Amino acid sequence: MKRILVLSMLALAGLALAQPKVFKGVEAGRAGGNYRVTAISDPRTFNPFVARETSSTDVIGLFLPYLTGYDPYGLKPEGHLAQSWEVRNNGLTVIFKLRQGAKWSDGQPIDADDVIFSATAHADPKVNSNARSSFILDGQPIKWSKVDQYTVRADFPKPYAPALIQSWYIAPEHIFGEAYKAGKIPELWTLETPVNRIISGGPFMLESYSKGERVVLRRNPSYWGVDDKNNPVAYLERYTFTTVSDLNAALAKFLAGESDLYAAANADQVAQILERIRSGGLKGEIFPNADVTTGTNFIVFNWNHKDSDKAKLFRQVKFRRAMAHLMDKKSMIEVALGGLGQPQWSPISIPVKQFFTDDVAKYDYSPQKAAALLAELGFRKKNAQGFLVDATGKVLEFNLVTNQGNNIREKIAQIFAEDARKIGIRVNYRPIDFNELVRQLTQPAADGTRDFDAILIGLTGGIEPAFSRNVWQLNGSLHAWNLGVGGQAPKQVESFEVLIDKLMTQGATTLDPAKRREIYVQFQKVVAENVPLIYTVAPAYNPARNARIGGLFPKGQINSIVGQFPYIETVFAKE
Amino acid sequence: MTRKIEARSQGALQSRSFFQEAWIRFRRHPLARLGGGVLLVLYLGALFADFLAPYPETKSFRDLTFSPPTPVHWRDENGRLTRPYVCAVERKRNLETFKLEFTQNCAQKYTIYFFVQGEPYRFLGFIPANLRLMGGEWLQNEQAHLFLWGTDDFGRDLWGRIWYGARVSLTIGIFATALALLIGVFMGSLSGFFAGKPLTLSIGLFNPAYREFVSRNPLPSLFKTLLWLALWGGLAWLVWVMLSGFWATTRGFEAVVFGVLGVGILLAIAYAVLFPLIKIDLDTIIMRTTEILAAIPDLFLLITLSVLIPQGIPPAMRFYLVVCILSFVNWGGLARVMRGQILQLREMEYAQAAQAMGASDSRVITRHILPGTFTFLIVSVTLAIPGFILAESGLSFIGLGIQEPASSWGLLLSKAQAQGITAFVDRPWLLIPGLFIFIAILSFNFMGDGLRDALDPRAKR
Amino acid sequence: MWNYIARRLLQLIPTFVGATILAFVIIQIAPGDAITRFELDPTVDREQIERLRQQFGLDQPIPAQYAKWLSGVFFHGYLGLSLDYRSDVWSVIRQPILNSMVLVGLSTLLIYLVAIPIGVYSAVRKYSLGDRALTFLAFFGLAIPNFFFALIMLYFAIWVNDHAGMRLLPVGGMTDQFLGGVPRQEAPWIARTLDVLWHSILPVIVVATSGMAGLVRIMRGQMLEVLSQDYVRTARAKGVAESMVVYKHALRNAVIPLVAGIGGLLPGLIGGAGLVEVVMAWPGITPAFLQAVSAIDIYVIMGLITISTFLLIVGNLLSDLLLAWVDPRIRYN
Amino acid sequence: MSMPTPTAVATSLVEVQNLKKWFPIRGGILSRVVANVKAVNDVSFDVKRGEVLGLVGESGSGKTTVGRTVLRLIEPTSGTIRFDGHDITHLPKPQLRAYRRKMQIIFQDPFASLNPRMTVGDIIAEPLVIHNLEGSAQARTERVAELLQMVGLNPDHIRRYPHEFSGGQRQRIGIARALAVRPEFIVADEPVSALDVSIQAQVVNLLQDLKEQLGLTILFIAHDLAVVEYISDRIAVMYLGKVMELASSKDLYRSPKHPYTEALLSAIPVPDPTVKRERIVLQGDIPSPINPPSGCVFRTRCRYAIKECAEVVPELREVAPGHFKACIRDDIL
Repeated sequence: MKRILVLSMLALAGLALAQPKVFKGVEAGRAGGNYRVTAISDPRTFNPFVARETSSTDVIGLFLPYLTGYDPYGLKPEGHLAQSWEVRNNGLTVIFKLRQGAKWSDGQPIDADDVIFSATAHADPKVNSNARSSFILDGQPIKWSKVDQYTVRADFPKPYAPALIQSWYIAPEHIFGEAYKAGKIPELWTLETPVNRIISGGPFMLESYSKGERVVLRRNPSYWGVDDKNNPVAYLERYTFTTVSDLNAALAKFLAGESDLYAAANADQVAQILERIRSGGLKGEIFPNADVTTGTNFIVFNWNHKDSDKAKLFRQVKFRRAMAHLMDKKSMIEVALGGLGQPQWSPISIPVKQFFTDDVAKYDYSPQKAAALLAELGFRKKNAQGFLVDATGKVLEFNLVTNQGNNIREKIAQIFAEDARKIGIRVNYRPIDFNELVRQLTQPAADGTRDFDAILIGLTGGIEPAFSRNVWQLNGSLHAWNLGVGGQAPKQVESFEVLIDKLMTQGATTLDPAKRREIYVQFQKVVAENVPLIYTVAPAYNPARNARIGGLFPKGQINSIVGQFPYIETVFAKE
Repeated sequence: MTRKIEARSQGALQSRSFFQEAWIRFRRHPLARLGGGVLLVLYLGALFADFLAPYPETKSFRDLTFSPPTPVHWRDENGRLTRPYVCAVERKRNLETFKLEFTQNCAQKYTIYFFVQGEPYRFLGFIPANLRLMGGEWLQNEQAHLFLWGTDDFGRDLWGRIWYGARVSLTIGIFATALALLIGVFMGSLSGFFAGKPLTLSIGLFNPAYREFVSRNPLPSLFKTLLWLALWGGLAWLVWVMLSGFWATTRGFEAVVFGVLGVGILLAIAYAVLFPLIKIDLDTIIMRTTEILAAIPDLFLLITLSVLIPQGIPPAMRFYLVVCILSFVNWGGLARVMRGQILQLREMEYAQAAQAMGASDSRVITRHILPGTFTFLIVSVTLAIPGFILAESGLSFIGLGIQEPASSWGLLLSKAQAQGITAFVDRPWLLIPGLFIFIAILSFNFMGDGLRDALDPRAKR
Repeated sequence: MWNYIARRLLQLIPTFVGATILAFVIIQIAPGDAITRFELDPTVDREQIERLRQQFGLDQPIPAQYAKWLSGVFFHGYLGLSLDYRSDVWSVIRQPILNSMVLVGLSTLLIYLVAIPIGVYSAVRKYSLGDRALTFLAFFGLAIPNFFFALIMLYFAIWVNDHAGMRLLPVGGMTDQFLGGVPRQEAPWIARTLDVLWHSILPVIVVATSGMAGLVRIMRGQMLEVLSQDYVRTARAKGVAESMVVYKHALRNAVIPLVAGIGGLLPGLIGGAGLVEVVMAWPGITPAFLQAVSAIDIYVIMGLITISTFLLIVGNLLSDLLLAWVDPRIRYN
Repeated sequence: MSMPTPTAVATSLVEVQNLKKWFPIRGGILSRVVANVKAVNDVSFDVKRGEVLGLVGESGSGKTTVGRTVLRLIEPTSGTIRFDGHDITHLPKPQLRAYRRKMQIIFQDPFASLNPRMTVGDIIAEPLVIHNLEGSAQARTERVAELLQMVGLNPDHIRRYPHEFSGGQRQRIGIARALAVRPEFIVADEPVSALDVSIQAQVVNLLQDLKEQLGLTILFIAHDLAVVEYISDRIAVMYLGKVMELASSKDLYRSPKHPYTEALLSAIPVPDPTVKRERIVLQGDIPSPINPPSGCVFRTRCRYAIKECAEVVPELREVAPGHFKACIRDDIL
């Protein structure tokens, strides 16, 4: 009896202290209903320390909290589990205030212990979490410490601009703590774990999982979020991922009204969805060309080529500009992207409005200009087969590879090779195995040389340019065109690379948004000027939705970074 | 007088061999005849693909992707019959519906001429030629286009590519079958013929037989000795690497058991080098190998092996590698059946008769045993080929088979696959390669069925 | 007989070791390993990749990796660790194997139910119009690539649903999330079973069609052979009614090899329904295998091959035992 | 007589000493040799130059195995085979070839022993081709024609296939093939038992004529005594892998010394009605050659069997000049 009293008193205290996060929806929603999406593959695990791929993190993100994220309306940092934060010490220290009253679904409070524990585990090399890079800044660790039950403090070795949008998942210490000490973290929360044993601190909790078929999550009643009218969120009763590995089948499911949101990959799919909507087979909407996706595709030439002639040629900016002039981006959009997309010129993805600039050097499709540039490099004559040769009679020739199975890249590469051949460059295009491509790209021989000529590859872009330092800094492991050995800077470095390196460091450590934009604009200009990576085209983002879902952005607000809705918490089913 | 009559009657009763009779029975089989006829047409088409196709295999028109078949007009505006002609076609994407729209502009008529000079090619790979079935100047100048069966996602003429692709699809089955057969028949023959007759693998150096072996023929014997020493040495090395690696990561009971096992194996190898005369039955080895191959489901093996194909190789090489993989996966079954047949035939008295005559093993195999398996082989070949065609199309479907810009029916069909429902609704011509696969396989099956009936040894003579 | 069974099971060992070594070697020859793909992730650094390799034992020499795996199988019945799912292989492959077995089992049933009568009819009415038509139909299934057929069926389902204005046929998948408004896991088992059966209609038709032809031809051939045997002729000569001849004398003997072949279906079960599963989104073995291959999830591949080897041997054994049981002429040796 | 003596070398073309052929039976879990089929178990005899030795026994007595082992078509388990004084038991294949020319075989089944895919001409010419005789194709054709004529066939039939001939004609083709290389020694392995009775005599007559004409030495194998009586000079009777009795044809028929021979002879119908013979019916079945009876192998069916028969293995000993028997009882017959 006494215990119950104590418990209820505690509950009251909790209520009094509760500081729920307000999720501002697009429109007023109603509770209940099921939200269904298709996923191309199953989650691999429910363990946040083990998860590496989006198929897992997409699910984990629905039931585990994180400190801060970005605000979907302004793309600025906003608090999630952290109610507020304070930057001190010229940006070297951030103090986070946690929401009091936030609870795990098993009733335990979510507090500083969980945050500190999660930070420790993520940063531990033995745990090998995918989020570990969020805890290391240029080789030095970020220190996390507990101030009190609801306050934590992070000390940075240097100021770090994106510090507030690194959303790593906070896991319950009372579940993982013991296992961490025993070194047994990977054994927890696997796909085999009964779903009711996996507790939630996010808007949803796992309800069922059947391998190869679906993951179903159910609303977490003890979630710490409310809408702007103080109603508890999430509105949705259920969130269902259906695994459909075939892309056509996924489209078919959307057309049949069996999944709620879909992003059409090309104009044909747009046409199909449009036709189905018009014929009344599907109640829904589609917004063709609403935005551009963040992914990039580019050609990279090998500056560390075994053949020093080739290395020298590839280091010539005129050569790379000539190649840029050979990009028939219109054809690429039509043929490779299926009609919808935009040419890309700079390293920052087009939708990242706060940093992207269109005001960079552009190279229009012009075989004549390309030929002229090549002539300046000494390729003036053609041999009997019609290929360009230099003064010594050496044919201008290189191999171009891309990873086999990627339809878009294969087509882009074919178009490029076709056009290059037209002006007399012998481009031997071949698709190769992805792993083999990665090996060629990232594993130089002991003397620092690599053996590919040119690779067409892409990187998933993101909202934060600082996250791509691995690519742009001199000692980065993905400094793909001019790669150093063993984490060192390459031996022979061009001056513009040093400039980029400097800009990237500045960009990451500058906290003032306006100054950051300035830095990254300059960065984009330098890259476009020197074209170390020759960008191609970016596919359009063509979101489609079933009309039964509410709480989605109207057309103008849709962007490919945030997606079709601001928060999953405020999405609802209309019927 | 009588003698003369007899002679003539013999001429009339020209004796017919088994195969001649089988041929007669085959010709009476209507479906088999149909199948054979269709295949003949397809193979001729593949052979004369350059002639049939108006464009070269890899020629693409990037602004004309997914063109529907070019309408060929037979009548002029007044409805009078005229020479067939086409009009220029323009492709545009409707930004309302996002569908592709093609409009004909018949201001100028482009007459189709037959047997014209077109883009040069090399017939059979070496004879320079430029004769094409259809075309005209306008076609070479690209004023108008002639896509009889539309274009694919790269704006390539599908009609032509189907015939070019036929070269791959129709020969891959034959090559793969031939290779599988070669391996299967060879292995099956070895297996069947040597079943129960073990061959010496190695002789222990201290075995009395070894001295005799060396003295008989010193040089080759020493060479053989080195060979089997290398074999045992390699095996020992492998066991050692396994063992040491295992010890590096494991402790306790397992490590002990593995240690005992490993040392035991090493000792056994040492013993094998020194003392015993080891004989192996080729039959057992080969049959175990086929069993191992059979243990792995075909599709699994096919997929795993396809990953091995180095991708940076020219399409022609890739074709042969695909052939190799297909046959590697399938020789086991053929070898098993061959072995059974040979075991049966080996016991036939005529095979023994040949042996008694002093015929060598190879002569007995090639003259007496293998011909006995011909009927079986012919039938299994015609029935295996469609299997290989299907397998290739499956591989191409998941992107592990033939690759662009080369073509094969499977690859062409995978374009329809990639298009999803659009292929059915808006671009049905992309399904034509599927039709070709279907027809070819059906024809092979009809032919195989007819052959089986015709070659049935129980058929009435 | 027990002796015979024991010997056959012992034969499992070399085949098993051989098949797994073969698979292991092939996978190892392919470029890269399960970790390679992380090298293109800008957020993953070099040390992390090395640590992952260590964690999964990928830095060991290949024979040692194999030995380690083998000892796991023998000593603990542990099929290894899935490098992709980071959990044990059996838990990764169990469900796909079961799902494929449902599909293949149902298809096999359908094949037998349809092929035997067709084969008998074709043999009894050899070269009749019906025989020709049925032969043609059987070949139809053989000639159409099954992944293509599956796609056609998928669109057929959409078309039917559109025209009926309701969900008459499922568009891919194996189960529905809700059964009569109740979440699947709370629905009674009978409803769940029916749901799976309903989803299996189209894939079963596709798989069965492609497997039908072979069996029809075998059945027809067997029947023709039996019908030409002396004892059938004797029965006819005695004046036994034709239907009795066909069903009592001929059919019984003609199905013997088919009955015996049932054991041989077991390994077919693990082979799964191939690409049909991929197209129809049936969560079976083939998608799991393709995924494992593309992720170079070596032990999942090995696990699937282990189980398939085991089933192959057990299936063959079963075939032989069945054959000895149905055919008194055969004895064990 | 079975012992080799210098004189025997001169007169014996083929000598067989202590010949054994055991076929192993494998079984058990590890497929070890668990038993042996003792098809031929210590047999000795010789065939004199120009002689026809009849080898008689029930089916399963090992007579065919003897015939084939003598020709090294089957490798003997132990024992010696001499041809023309030379030990050919372990001769390697290349050396054996030279002897193959001198020894030929005529098979029992005229249907199975001719390759159905070769013309008669090719079949008969094959030994010539193998041994590179007669040089040109022309000469070979002539020789084939000659051979055909020799065995009483129309030389015009040279291009026909075996299936176009009757059984008797085919056996003639088989004989022609055996004769093609002008052998000295022929094993006739039940050459007439597959033929109609009316044809049998023709073929036996032909062999008789050829033997005289060409001076052949023949080992004539048959399963009943009636056939060999006429053609053989001497006869050996086999039972369960052993020789029971060996004597000249006349002696054997007139006064068989072994109970088994007596029983076999009693089964032959005698055309002379005045001669009365007791018909002896052998009791029981022929025992298994895997586990033959101890002592005298025939004792289980012998009406004269005594206790000692089970203990002593009877030697083949000379009981009258040139008349050998393997029976310990001298008091009977």
